Amino acid sequence: MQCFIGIDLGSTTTKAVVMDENLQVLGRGITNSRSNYDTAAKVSKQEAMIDTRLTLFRRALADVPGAAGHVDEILADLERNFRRIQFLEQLEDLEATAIGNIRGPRFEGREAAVREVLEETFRRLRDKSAALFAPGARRKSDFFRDLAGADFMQVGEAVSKAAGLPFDLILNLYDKSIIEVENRPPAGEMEAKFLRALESGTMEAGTIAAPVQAALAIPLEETYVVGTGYGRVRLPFPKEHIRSEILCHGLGAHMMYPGTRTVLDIGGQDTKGIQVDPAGIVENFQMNDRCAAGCGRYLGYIADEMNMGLHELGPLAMASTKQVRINSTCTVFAGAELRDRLALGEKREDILAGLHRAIILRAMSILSRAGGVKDQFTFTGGVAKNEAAVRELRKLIKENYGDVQINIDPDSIYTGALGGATFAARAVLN
Amino acid sequence: MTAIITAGIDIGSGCIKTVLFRVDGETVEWLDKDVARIRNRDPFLLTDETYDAMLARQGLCREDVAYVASTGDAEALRFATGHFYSMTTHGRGAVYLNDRARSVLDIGALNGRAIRIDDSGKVLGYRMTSQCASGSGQFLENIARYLGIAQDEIGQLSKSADAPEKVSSICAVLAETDVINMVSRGISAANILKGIHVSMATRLAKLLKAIGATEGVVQMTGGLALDEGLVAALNEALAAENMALTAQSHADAIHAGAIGAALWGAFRHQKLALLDEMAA
Amino acid sequence: MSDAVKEPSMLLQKELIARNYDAITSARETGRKVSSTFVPGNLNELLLCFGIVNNLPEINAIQNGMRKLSGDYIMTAEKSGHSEDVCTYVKADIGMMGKGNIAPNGKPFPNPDVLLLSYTGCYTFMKWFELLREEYKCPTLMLHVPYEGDGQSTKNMRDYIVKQLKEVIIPGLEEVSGVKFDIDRLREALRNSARAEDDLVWVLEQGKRTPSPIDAYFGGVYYIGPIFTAFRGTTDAIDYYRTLRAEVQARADAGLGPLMPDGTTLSEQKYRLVVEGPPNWTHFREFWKMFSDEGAVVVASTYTKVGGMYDFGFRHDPDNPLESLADYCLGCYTNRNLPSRVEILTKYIEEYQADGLLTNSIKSCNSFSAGQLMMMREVEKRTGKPGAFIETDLVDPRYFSAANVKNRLESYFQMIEQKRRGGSRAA
Amino acid sequence: MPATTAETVARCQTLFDDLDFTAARAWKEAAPGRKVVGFLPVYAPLELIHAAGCLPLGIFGGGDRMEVIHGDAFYQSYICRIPRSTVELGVTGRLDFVDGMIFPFVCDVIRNLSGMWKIMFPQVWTKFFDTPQNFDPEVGGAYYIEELKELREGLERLTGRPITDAALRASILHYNENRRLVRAVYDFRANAPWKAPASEVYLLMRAGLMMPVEDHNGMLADYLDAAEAEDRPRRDNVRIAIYGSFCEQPPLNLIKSVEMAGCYVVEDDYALVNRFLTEDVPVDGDPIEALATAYLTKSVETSCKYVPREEDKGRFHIAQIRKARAEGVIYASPSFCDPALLDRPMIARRLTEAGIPHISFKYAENSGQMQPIREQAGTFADSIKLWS
Ligand SMILES: Nc1ncnc2c1ncn2[C@@H]1O[C@H](COP(=O)(O)OP(=O)(O)O)[C@@H](O)[C@H]1O
Ligand SMILES: Nc1ncnc2c1ncn2[C@@H]1O[C@H](COP(=O)(O)OP(=O)(O)O)[C@@H](O)[C@H]1O
Ligand code: SF4
Ligand code: SF4
Ligand code: SF4
Repeated sequence: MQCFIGIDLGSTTTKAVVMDENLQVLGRGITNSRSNYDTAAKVSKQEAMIDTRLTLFRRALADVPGAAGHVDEILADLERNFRRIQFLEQLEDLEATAIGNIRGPRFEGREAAVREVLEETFRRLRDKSAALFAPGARRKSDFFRDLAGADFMQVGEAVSKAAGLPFDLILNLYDKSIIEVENRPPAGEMEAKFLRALESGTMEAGTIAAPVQAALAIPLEETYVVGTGYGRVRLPFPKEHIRSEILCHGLGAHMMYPGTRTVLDIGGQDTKGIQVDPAGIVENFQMNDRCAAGCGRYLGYIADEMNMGLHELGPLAMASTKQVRINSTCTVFAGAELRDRLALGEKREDILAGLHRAIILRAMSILSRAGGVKDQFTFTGGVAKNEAAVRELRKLIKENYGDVQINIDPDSIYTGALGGATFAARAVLN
Repeated sequence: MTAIITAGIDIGSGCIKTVLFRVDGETVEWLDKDVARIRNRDPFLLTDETYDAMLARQGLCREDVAYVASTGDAEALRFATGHFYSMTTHGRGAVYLNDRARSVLDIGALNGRAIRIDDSGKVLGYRMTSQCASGSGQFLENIARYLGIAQDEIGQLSKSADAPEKVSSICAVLAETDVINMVSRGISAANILKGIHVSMATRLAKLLKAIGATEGVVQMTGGLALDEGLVAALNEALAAENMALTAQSHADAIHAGAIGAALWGAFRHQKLALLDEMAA
Repeated sequence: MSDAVKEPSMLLQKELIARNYDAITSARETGRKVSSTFVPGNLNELLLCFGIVNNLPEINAIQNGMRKLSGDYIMTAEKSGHSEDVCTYVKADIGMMGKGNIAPNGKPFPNPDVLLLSYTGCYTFMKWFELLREEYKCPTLMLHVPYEGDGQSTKNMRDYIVKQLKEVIIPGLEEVSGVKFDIDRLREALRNSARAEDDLVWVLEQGKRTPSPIDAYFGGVYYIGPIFTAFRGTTDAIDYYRTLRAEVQARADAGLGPLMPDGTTLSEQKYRLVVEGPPNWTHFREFWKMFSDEGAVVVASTYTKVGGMYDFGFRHDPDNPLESLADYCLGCYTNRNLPSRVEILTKYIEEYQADGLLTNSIKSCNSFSAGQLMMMREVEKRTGKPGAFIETDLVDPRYFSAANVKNRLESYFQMIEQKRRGGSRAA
Repeated sequence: MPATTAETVARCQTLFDDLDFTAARAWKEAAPGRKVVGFLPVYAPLELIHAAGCLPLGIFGGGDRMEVIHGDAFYQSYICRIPRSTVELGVTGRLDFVDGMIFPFVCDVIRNLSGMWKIMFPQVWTKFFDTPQNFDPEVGGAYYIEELKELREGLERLTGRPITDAALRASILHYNENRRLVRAVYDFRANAPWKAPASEVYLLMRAGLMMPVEDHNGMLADYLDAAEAEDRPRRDNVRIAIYGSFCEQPPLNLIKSVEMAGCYVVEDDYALVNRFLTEDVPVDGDPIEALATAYLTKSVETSCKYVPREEDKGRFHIAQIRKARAEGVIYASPSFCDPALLDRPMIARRLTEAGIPHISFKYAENSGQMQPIREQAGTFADSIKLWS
């Protein structure tokens, strides 16, 4: 079947959306935009293709009488198992890479001890992975780096302490190896992995094997790919396949909510305010200037500083009862500001609430610069996943622009890629 | 005059440095030192811990210390006798570490300072890096971790660079993206690190020029003084600018602030004792 | 710009500039006196009357920007205690002094004999010459030109300027030069000015044609060279503008666009823009190319009005010499209040049938930049045409982020394009 | 019973914190037909506004308590804070009771703001007020007298009432008294800085820009009496002067931080309008001419005024420093403030020549991090204490 693909090469994450000729979204994929953009584009596309298969399975299962009422469960099961297989594969890769990196004067005479610590650490990580992918488990992140990394810190520190080795040594091996692993797109045919996932599923494989295999057999053709986003110039695409991220975000938001007139997108290092007309055409836009203050990365720094996952910041800030006033949203000094406040005896959640407000205040300024907020208003980008940011935004929009319908899609991070895919489809279909 | 014990405590944004001295007139004896990484802990609790551990090591108790001098972010340290500001203490510490030092570059986790001093450590002029800088220790640390390089490897690697790649952004966030771009273009870690060192060095040379340091020895203090790549890059930048300055480091450079505080503490203690005597 | 393709007017201009630099750097030998003065509200005709050579520090800064020297000069000035925040023209100038004060012809600039502080439209001028004065210890003549805060000049303002010309500037220049003021010489120069000004206005107005035979921004900065600097009031300027006019006429007749540095003509014009704000000099060609590659031509700009606005009818007037100098100073673009600037821009968009307003906001220049965001919005509101905003600096290479500027320009052009095509086929 | 210093300061703090200008609104409500005229830094002839029966209201930005949302939409990041917070005050309706606005000449930012105000608030009488940079009474003086007359006519149109010379003279007398009291507070502080902390004096001065001058005069007198009578602990601080802060004001925390770090501020150029004229304005003769002459001959040196003779540059500062017996100077200026930052190297050179130690740093009205400020001020104090 024909697939139209949009790839949004962001500063922190790369997103891909696959669309069919009816402009229906088939699949979405996301990955870290680390180091190698080609890889990032490839991985996100692969992820979107995996998601596309799941959609096809869903369509296939719709006709299977035995699956009625269980489709969600079956698919969730399938996906979890698939992810775990993938995770374990990468973990294995990471372990082998890390062990391979034990060399040089730093490790002299300690090679065996270090190796033991690594092996023990990875053994425990493998054990923990079952829980990580158990039904209903809440994962800190969708990325291998974050998932493996968080546990590695905990487990690794304990294991090396017990072995009497400095943790810095082990941490360094991890840092060295993760980047290599990340830059290797997951190997192996995904069909095979799906089949294995199917086998380890809780559903009786017999009833669904045939439709799943049928869906797997549908050929997916990359009909047209459009690239956008911060890193788009680095994409190996011809110029006519590249669109400005402003246009893609505008169109993407229009596709999600056709009533959209104003779009706010907060990404990793930029914040955009966009006005679109009823057809999704951009009328006006503003971005932050050279300074990356108050963008998504800011939250990343804060999360690092607090030793928390990005997903956890919002909920903690929501627990605040007394917001602290924060004036500077300089990303670099975010940590310093945080420590300053902690030293003054302020509570973590109150400071966090203040930080979220500061980010949104900046976004409000950019919106104001772009010509204000009109009905309907759509909030996109990674930060739209953050409930504390959303809460502040709702408050401030109401105070400044009255009752405006605010749209936030759970898949808002894919808005740019969605716009790109739509452009791709239009390029061929029109 | 009897010998006294003084302590210097330097609370930074990255680490807490503690030193202990015995001062007897002109004779100064360095008893003990410690660096504790803060890593998300309460700096004041950590200070209590490390300070008490140090006293215990030396068989001392808090009452034995005549003057506890704090510096850095430690104005609120409860058990300090007095507080001196960082540039005052780094100037003094630099002279203690190297009596030929006539200017000081203190580069810590977040801020950089250039200080011009005389032979007694008296501050003659100074400059701080402005708020918005990608040249902080923290930034370097983040990049190194991203590249998978341990802190003590940075220096050697940077020195092995053959074609340093310049980092142009002034903003650390954007600079980080620059670096990611470089990796994707296949630039080696050595060249990236050196590039960062070069841009830091340019900025530091500018600071030195701004304080009017024109010749002699620049003593590097603070955590980044331990980064030999930066020291090398700085010396190259100074040469390129035709500045007759030589940057030198010291194995105890990270302690300079704490040392300076302990020594000024002793000075102040004696002065106060003198005043008391006169009053009596 | 050595490798660029040149037309006769360009060669002529090049020669004029070279000649002026030679006159300046050889002033000690020829015994001529040298003044420093600013472009907006400069009193070139008056200086001509006293035989004083005119050296314009802003122009030097531009030259140094284009020749990639300014970055180093700015750093030098910052090292000597100047703030990162202030106007980079000043720092490029002061840094140049710190580095031997070498003119573009390779010879050292002589110290000025007089600083003629024509204080028009920019606060920074005052400090700039206070700073130079410390260095040169030479007479400094302040001509305070009040700002048209209410949108027009008043009799009081004009009287004040004329009085300053009579009591401060003319006696001061007499003293410096040892030449007695001769009002007839001034009248003659003003007559020359007016003739060149007529041709300049004609050229700038060709931007109304489709395709436009000129680029009123990137090309425009060359067109205004002679009239804004040391040549207004000379017959050289008359010749230059006559030549220029003929060239533009020829292109217009042939239906051609402006000549690009690479020798091509930009005749495929997809977007017509009005530009507000000065250009960036350190990446001038690269910046220009970002427009021309997309088929964008600038049909009118305000930067070409900083050294005097002529297209709304003002001409230097030999019959009212001092009064007309006063009116000239008062009328420079940055001496006009924001409502007037909005009106001018609106008019340009309409009369030059532009697709929109592009603001190049300059970090250095509060005079231009403070308020540009509001101006843009106001112009959008009045014309219904979209605006775009980019940020660069004049001569500080650190503030030119090519990726950033390109991103915004591309998005802007694609937006205009998409709008044109309408909703049905928005790709 | 007269107010204690704490009471006076608390009252000032309330006025200072109130971004809705409740007190000024109340003043306007109190009698029909009253008008409020706002003015920005640095100098405006408040006597004329007062003589017109209007309340001159100092609009000195939003400080660090205001959340600026729309203001940023009007200004790029490389422009100082005061215009954006002023615009924010405007667009959020906090100045909706202000009938006229005077934008004095300071720099191009405030100059351009006057035009923005005309477009954004067409119903407000908006005046850009240009002071001469030529100080010859025949040239600059003649021009200035006409400008003052224009301002007077503008105010007359605003209120619909003429401003008589008698009224103007009466106003000048009030402001002469105000200037005398302000000088007395400054002198008092220079003598006993521990009894009049810089943050208190600052609040006292800022409050004066938000109330009728008669009230302020009473307040100043009360404060002086109370401060004199109160005993406060004296610390081993050094005496410093602060310059460079004539327009955008630093956050109060900055002033406190400087003091905490071991400096007594004995001289400054905060909220300079009430000390802009250094002597009494005579009330015999033509009052407009008297105001003009005072500006030409008896006003402070500050960055928005041209200094005609090179050798006079910084002379005013040195004299003030000597008079206040300051041991050093902190040149603290707003980020992106061209007037202050371009002046800085020149003033610094003069201070060096005079052997006065000095340091400089930048701030913004909403600066939050005081650590670098404390460190610099503290090191400066250390160095004066240990080695001077
Ligand atoms: N689950 C989440 N919860 C909160 N914030 C998130 C989450 N996922 C991403 N983010 C934020 O979104 C940012 C990335 O947004 P994105 O739109 O992908 O940016 P870009 O396109 O520049 O890479 C991150 O820096 C992070 O702050
Ligand atoms: N061996 C080392 N090589 C390079 N950098 C180091 C080394 N040790 C510490 N650092 C750096 O020094 C910084 C801490 O320096 P310090 O002067 O203590 O700063 P602060 O006073 O701000 O805490 C940290 O950012 C760390 O990255
Ligand atoms: S370092 Fe901070 S203030 Fe500077 S540009 Fe980056 S985010 Fe902005
Ligand atoms: S501020 Fe603007 S007008 Fe003034 S000197 Fe600088 S660039 Fe020129
Ligand atoms: S703070 Fe400085 S730059 Fe800003 S408006 Fe005031 S004088 Fe002008």
